Amino acid sequence: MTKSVRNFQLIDNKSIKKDFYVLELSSGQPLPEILPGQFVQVRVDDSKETFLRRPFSVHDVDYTRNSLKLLIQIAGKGTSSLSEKKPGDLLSLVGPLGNSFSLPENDDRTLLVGGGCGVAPLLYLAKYLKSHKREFDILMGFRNRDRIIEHEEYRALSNVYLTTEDGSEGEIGFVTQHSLLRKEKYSRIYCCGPDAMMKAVGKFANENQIHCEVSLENLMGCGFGVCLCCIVKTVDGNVCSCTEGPVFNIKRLIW
Amino acid sequence: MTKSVRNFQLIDNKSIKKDFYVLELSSGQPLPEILPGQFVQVRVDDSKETFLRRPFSVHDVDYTRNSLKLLIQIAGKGTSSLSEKKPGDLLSLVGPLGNSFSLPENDDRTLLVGGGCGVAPLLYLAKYLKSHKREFDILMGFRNRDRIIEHEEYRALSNVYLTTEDGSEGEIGFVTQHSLLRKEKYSRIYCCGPDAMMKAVGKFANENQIHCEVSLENLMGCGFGVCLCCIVKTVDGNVCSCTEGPVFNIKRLIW
Amino acid sequence: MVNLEVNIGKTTFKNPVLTASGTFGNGSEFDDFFDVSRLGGILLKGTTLEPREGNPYPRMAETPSGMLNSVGLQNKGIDYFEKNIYPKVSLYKTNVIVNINGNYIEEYVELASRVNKLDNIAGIELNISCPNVKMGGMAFGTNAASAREVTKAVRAAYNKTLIVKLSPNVTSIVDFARIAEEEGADSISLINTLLGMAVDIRTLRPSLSTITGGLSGPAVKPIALRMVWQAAKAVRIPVIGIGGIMNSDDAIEFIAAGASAVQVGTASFIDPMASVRILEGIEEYLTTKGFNDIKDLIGYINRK
Amino acid sequence: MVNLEVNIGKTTFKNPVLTASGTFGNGSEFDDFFDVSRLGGILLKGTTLEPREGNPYPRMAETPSGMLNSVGLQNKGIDYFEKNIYPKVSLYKTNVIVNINGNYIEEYVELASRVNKLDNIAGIELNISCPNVKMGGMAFGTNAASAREVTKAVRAAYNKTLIVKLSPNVTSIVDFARIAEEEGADSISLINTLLGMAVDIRTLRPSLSTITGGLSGPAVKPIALRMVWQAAKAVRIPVIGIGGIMNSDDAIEFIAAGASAVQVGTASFIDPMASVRILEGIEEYLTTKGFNDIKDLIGYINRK
Ligand SMILES: Cc1cc2nc3c(=O)[nH]c(=O)nc-3n(C[C@H](O)[C@H](O)[C@H](O)COP(=O)(O)OP(=O)(O)OC[C@H]3O[C@@H](n4cnc5c(N)ncnc54)[C@H](O)[C@@H]3O)c2cc1C
Ligand SMILES: Cc1cc2nc3c(=O)[nH]c(=O)nc-3n(C[C@H](O)[C@H](O)[C@H](O)COP(=O)(O)OP(=O)(O)OC[C@H]3O[C@@H](n4cnc5c(N)ncnc54)[C@H](O)[C@@H]3O)c2cc1C
Ligand SMILES: Cc1cc2nc3c(=O)[nH]c(=O)nc-3n(C[C@H](O)[C@H](O)[C@H](O)COP(=O)(O)O)c2cc1C
Ligand SMILES: Cc1cc2nc3c(=O)[nH]c(=O)nc-3n(C[C@H](O)[C@H](O)[C@H](O)COP(=O)(O)O)c2cc1C
Ligand code: FES
Ligand code: FES
Repeated sequence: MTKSVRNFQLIDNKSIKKDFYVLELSSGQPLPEILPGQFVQVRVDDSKETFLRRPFSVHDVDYTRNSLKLLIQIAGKGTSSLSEKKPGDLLSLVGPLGNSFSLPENDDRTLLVGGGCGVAPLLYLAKYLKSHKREFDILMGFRNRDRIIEHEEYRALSNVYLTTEDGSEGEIGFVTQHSLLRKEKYSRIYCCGPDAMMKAVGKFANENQIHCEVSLENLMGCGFGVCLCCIVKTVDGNVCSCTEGPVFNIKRLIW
Repeated sequence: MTKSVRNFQLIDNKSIKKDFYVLELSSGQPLPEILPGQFVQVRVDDSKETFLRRPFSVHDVDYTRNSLKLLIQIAGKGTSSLSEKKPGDLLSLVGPLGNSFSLPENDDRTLLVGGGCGVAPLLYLAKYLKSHKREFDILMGFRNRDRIIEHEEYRALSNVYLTTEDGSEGEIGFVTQHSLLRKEKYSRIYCCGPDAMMKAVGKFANENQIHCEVSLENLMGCGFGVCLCCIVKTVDGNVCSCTEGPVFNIKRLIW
Repeated sequence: MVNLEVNIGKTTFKNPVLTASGTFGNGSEFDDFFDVSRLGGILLKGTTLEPREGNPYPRMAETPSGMLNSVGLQNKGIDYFEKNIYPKVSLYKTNVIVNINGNYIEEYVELASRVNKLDNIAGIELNISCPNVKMGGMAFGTNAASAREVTKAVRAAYNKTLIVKLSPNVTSIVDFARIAEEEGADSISLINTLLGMAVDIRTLRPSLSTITGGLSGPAVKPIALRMVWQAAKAVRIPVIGIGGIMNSDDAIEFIAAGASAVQVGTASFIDPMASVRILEGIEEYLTTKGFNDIKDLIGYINRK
Repeated sequence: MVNLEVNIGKTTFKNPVLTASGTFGNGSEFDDFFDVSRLGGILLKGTTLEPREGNPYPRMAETPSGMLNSVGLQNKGIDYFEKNIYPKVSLYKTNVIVNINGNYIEEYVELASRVNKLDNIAGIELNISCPNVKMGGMAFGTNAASAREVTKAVRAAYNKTLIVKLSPNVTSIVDFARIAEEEGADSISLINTLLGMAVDIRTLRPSLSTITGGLSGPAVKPIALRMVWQAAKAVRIPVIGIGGIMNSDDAIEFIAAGASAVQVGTASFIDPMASVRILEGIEEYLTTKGFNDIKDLIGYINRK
């Protein structure tokens, strides 16, 4: 997990849905160990308007090919520019950064909850859990059928449950309204998605005394703990989301 | 000659020699009339370090295809970035800008003198003179054989004489030392090249009472006469090189 | 239809987009690109009593997201202005404002009286902030007593709209904003350029003949915006925001921070149509956001 | 081999590349990236007497070629520093300098006396220029009398190398440079951040919780360079250049303009190896240009 600054070569850029791209990047050298929930800071070289790097969760890792994947949703200048990258282009990455999701106990009933672009770190987490022989379910929420991303990838790893706000696929409503949560007794939830989703899931977990970890997306200046810009209010005071997070046990957060 | 801001599409980018590129750009709409010696201001979009546009002489024009050519020598950040442009890329140009070389009288004995990247405006000038049925010779100076650019294109238009500093092709020395200048009695010289060359040619022209026009390459902020940054010291005081130039009669310049 | 009209001093501007002095020539340089009369107003290149040659070449250097200039108020003087420029700019159907500069207070006053006689000039922008001249200029704009004196004197000599253009090279912009207001200025405009410098490491010489010059462009926007916000809270006269405005988003930031109008400067060098594109962008933004009147956006961030 | 050594106060720096306070953590954050001991020195995150939580989120905004921050000196206080940070940084084979901050002069003095007892700390950087705290900070650095008083008091309490870090948010940087020199500072470092602001036009709210914040990065380089040049001409103590230094070319500009050393700040966020790359680049430049000693480059542009 030694951090480094490295050039990666883009080997594939797939548009998986309007505004969503999966970039596969490969390094000439072996990758360090990367844990699920960690992120990288990507430099956007060819945009006049981006000065700082942009943080993205590691979406998937292939150690045999020295490659990793990022799932990128267009949000502004930097992400647009990245979405236009072509195979062969070089991208400078700093990483791996941040902490990671914890490994569940063997007897934990685990649920992964994701929404929108927040599904990014969950794919690698799911693979990681699977390789560590942990069982888990996956619950994903989207605005509507057209916004659903990558659930096939997840189905290959475990049971996938869906909600859409308009009911166009899966159950209608938000993830916290899914019948699964009333049927199953989970002891551990990992969540990444829009703030509102994470708060709702956190509230549900709290009420039901479920261990819950969320992955936050704070604005970041550096990504490795020196600018103190990415702080999160916790019971221990302001802490850096890039070093003590991005994954936080909700018990620690003051929301 | 109405000036405008327009997107051109790159249709060809040919590396003609180390550090020299010919970019061919085409516009969806008909081109305005462009005179030889005029230039365009090119925006370099994908470089963090270029803020201002970069000026380049019009190297050639093809009204039937609505296209023009630029001859670009890598000098720094902007020119490097432009040299990497690929067919299909869009470039924003402001132009046509500046004045132009004058049309010689019918009985003028005209010589075009160029060196290094300074040959850029001379190709279009030569074609223009030819289409106006003026006769002229061309004298080009380079550091050595490897630096010679495009003399074949010029040979198709008229006699081309060469000098190289090391004598590896043509006569040895600087353009002003070429035997041609002792043999022929020119009444008009157009020159574009490094400062030292233009000054030497200007001196020669002055001494021999030859009408001489040079094309200057001052730093430019805007290119159309509003920033007053591109000034040249003349007998009439400081004037803008982008509007009253880039072509100046050497009699006007205070060198 | 959104109402874009703003009033500054005795002048009504049909929209809040003006051009910054020294970056828009005398307007006619833009005639090929768009109809200059569409703008709320244009500010002409800085004018002095006598013609000036300005500083020697090189006068410009590119910097990260900006540029340095040390033009030094090159212009042909007020006589030439009256004879040759005034008749032309009088034809524009927009407010024309003259940016005046002097070495001494007397020069400012004489210029103001001369401009006072020109019917088609809507106002004066009193430039006490040019960093590129040895005398006058920024010396007035960074010294409270001189700023007061020159404003008072010019106010006495001029009865149309008087805008004082402030220098950002000061510890407290608020002090200068207040002085301008107290001495009867109708408006303040800010910022002029920040004093900067560049070195050419190939030659190991300064990039500008004058060593230091004025920094403009997006690099200065955060500083300009902060000063506009501070000044707008400190005075009741309208504030005109300037500094690194490249697009309508930038202009909206200034207006939301308290500017009643904006001036587009360096942006016009890179895109000669920047000012009119900014105008269009503001209108679109207001429509999308459901504002009926630009006035509702002015100083929006200060409301609770 | 080029001699890169420079002397500042009582301290010898093996090379002129230092890191800027608040952008280099406590050094250890960079251990994975390169050997921190290669640098001439490191300046630690601003320390106060008591622990501080800093300002609320959001504390950062990206700007053209720069960024705004309003961290507000979040740190764990001097007790924690002595116990937990000091032992670690003592292991670096380079000069470690502590950046001290207070609300009152007494706090600065107490901090200085505490640091005075720490053998492995080469010097203090007296920060009178933080724009992001309500009390102290920039208030000291923009008022001549306070700047004098605090420098004098800290000087009396501290006998190793004392560097005073100046605020650029002043009319005359030269005045503050002279004050620091007169009161016995061994060196001045400049610039701290420029006060700036940004507005989020989607929400029409300021981008920072504190509304204004400190601007850093290449955007400020021309201003920083100008101030360093002015200050270096005005004082005899060595000047440390800071502001937008992203690569060795930038560093060389500062040195040629009069800086005896440089601090690399925001650049480290974008390239954690920026400082050591700058060091390598300076060495290469000197070799290529035929300089045997960095001292020959310091203030080069001022020579004829
Ligand atoms: C730890 C972490 C992991 C992330 N993982 C992913 C991921 O896997 N896939 C993905 O698509 N996005 C991810 N994000 C969000 C992503 O970093 C931002 O969308 C991106 O930085 C926006 O850059 P931009 O230039 O396109 O947008 P800008 O033009 O800079 O801004 C557009 C909008 O995005 C917001 N924004 C800007 N920077 C950030 C930021 N650092 N974090 C959050 N919001 C920001 C702005 O406030 C603004 O509302 C992650 C963020 C963090 C902190
Ligand atoms: C009217 C005119 C016509 C020109 N025609 C051509 C042409 O046809 N082909 C061509 O290759 N070049 C031409 N040039 C020069 C060209 O504009 C510069 O080489 C280019 O702007 C350098 O940009 P850069 O970003 O690559 O270099 P930078 O990284 O900006 O600087 C590298 C070097 O180039 C110098 N330079 C920067 N800008 C200019 C400028 N505007 N003019 C001259 N030197 C500059 C700098 O001082 C520096 O020494 C022309 C210049 C002018 C003014
Ligand atoms: C080349 C140039 C010339 C300028 N000349 C003047 C001038 O004559 N009078 C004046 O008040 N301001 C002058 N300015 C300052 C601008 O009007 C404006 O205040 C400044 O550039 C900041 O705005 P910007 O960042 O949008 O360019 C000049 C600026 C530039 C770049
Ligand atoms: C996030 C951040 C935090 C900073 N914290 C401090 C600090 O604690 N003490 C201090 O003296 N300067 C602090 N600074 C200012 C820097 O040390 C430096 O003076 C400034 O950023 C300009 O340099 P740069 O453009 O290279 O970043 C901070 C700057 C940034 C960007
Ligand atoms: S992003 Fe800089 S400390 Fe977290
Ligand atoms: S380049 Fe601006 S006036 Fe010539």
